[in-house]
Amino acid sequence: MPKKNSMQIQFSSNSSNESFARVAVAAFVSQLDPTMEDLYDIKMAVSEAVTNSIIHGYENREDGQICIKCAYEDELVSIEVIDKGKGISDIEEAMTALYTTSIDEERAGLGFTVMQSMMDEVQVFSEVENGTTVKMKKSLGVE
Amino acid sequence: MPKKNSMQIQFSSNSSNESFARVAVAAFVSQLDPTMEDLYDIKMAVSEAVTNSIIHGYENREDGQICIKCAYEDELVSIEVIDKGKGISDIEEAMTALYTTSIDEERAGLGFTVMQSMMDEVQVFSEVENGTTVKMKKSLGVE
Amino acid sequence: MRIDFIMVNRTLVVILEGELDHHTCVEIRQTVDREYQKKRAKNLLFDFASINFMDSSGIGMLMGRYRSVAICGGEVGLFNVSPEAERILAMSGIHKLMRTYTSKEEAIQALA
Amino acid sequence: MRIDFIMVNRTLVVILEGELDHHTCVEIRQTVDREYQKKRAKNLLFDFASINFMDSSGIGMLMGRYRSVAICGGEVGLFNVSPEAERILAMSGIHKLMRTYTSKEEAIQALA
Ligand SMILES: Nc1ncnc2c1ncn2[C@@H]1O[C@H](COP(=O)(O)OP(=O)(O)O)[C@@H](O)[C@H]1O
Ligand SMILES: Nc1ncnc2c1ncn2[C@@H]1O[C@H](COP(=O)(O)OP(=O)(O)O)[C@@H](O)[C@H]1O
Repeated sequence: MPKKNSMQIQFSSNSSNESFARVAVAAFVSQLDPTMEDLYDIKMAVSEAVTNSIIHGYENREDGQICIKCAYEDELVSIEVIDKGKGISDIEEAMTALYTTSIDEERAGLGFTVMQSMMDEVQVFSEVENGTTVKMKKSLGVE
Repeated sequence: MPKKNSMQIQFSSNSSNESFARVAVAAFVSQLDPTMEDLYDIKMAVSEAVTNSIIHGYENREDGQICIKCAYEDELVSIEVIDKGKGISDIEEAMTALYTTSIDEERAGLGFTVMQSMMDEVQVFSEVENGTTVKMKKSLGVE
Repeated sequence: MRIDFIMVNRTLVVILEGELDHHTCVEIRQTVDREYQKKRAKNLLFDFASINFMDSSGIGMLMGRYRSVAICGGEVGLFNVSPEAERILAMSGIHKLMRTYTSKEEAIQALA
Repeated sequence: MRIDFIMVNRTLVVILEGELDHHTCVEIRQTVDREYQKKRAKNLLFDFASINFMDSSGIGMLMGRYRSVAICGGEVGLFNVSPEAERILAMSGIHKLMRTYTSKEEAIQALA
């Protein structure tokens, strides 16, 4: 098993790709032989970030592009979810639990809260009209 | 289900990514609800092309990049496997069944034969020192 | 995503099979709401036995069902919840709005 | 990839579990060759029951084992082959070099 590896996936902002994104990241991270729980955590975090890009970043338009960069070095997994959508004006407010800007969609406002609780580190970079990048890190097998 | 979708994955020429590539393509194609047999065929073809890029294109160096572009429109799946490795000088000869240039590796010389038998169409583009692109197409549910 | 229904007294039991994400929740929401109205049900009871993935979209979907069922004077319940799904349910605080039962029988009785 | 061994008479039974591709075949080749020499086995018999994927790298691996076993006067056999694996075995013409048996017992007897 390599102790260092990286991959990248790109796909259109179609909600049926949410499942594809989770499976692809999980298949890659599986090379490290993670626990089922760690793998589930990573799938949740990826699912939240990709869903946000689709619903909020691209406002459910299906012609946007989403990129996921995934790498590991020893037990440290890093994942970036990147969209070129509408961006976030107030990142701190957006990351508050239960905060959501969706009206017609049934959103719980828990996306960022889930990402933060599943991963060791979550950083959000965003520029209005220019897109959002969520960078997440997790050390496998660490409580 | 969308009847048109596309994705792209990139990864380093590390043999442990062969499995990742198969799973990622299979997860994407699964959106079309293919038969188990069609899915197995596609995984085989992808596995052969990716293995060739690793062994022959990059001669087992792990720092090469491999890109897979995958798209579907209705039931037609198209897959491109692209490397920037050493290329093939005589494509016709390379595609002959049982032909292999490997000496130390245990190769059967059947990679292209498998791709051609699993997919409806296989096209190979290559330039010496500049890499190889294998374009494959398959209509799902068609004998 | 597979969705099956059983009607027991005035409780509509929804048996979900697959992954609960934003994509599948859109479908679930429509299908469940239609059946709930058609059957003139009062309560909604979700069987989570065959849910093998769930993210916060599942929470949003459950909260949405809670709101429409509450208007009709009904309740929402869950049973057969895996430890993984339980983690995100607990995190969301949704247990204040709906109970998790240990079995279908217990749930049906409590909701009757 | 998981590789287990059982020695029956002079036949080394190799139980493979996982996917047969270029990556795993490199490992299988080394592990099987080492065990074959260590046990001074004559024949090699592969249990394919838990092989859930196989491409032409698997053919190359089998041909390689055929060559080294033939030098020692032994034979290579397969059993529990799925229809999917059978397709690529048939395509490769490898059946001229090694037989597929319907059961372990039949194989052990034939190879004895
Ligand atoms: N990729 C994104 N692009 C634009 N806005 C985003 C993005 N991700 C999150 N947001 C904003 O942050 C808010 C909170 O996100 P989140 O915590 O995931 O809750 P929810 O998705 O349920 O609304 C969203 O309602 C949205 O306004
Ligand atoms: N991506 C590639 N880059 C360079 N050479 C290649 C590539 N793919 C195939 N070839 C050449 O074509 C030959 C035949 O390939 P194939 O039919 O897959 O058999 P095998 O991989 O078993 O050798 C290889 O031995 C190699 O010389």
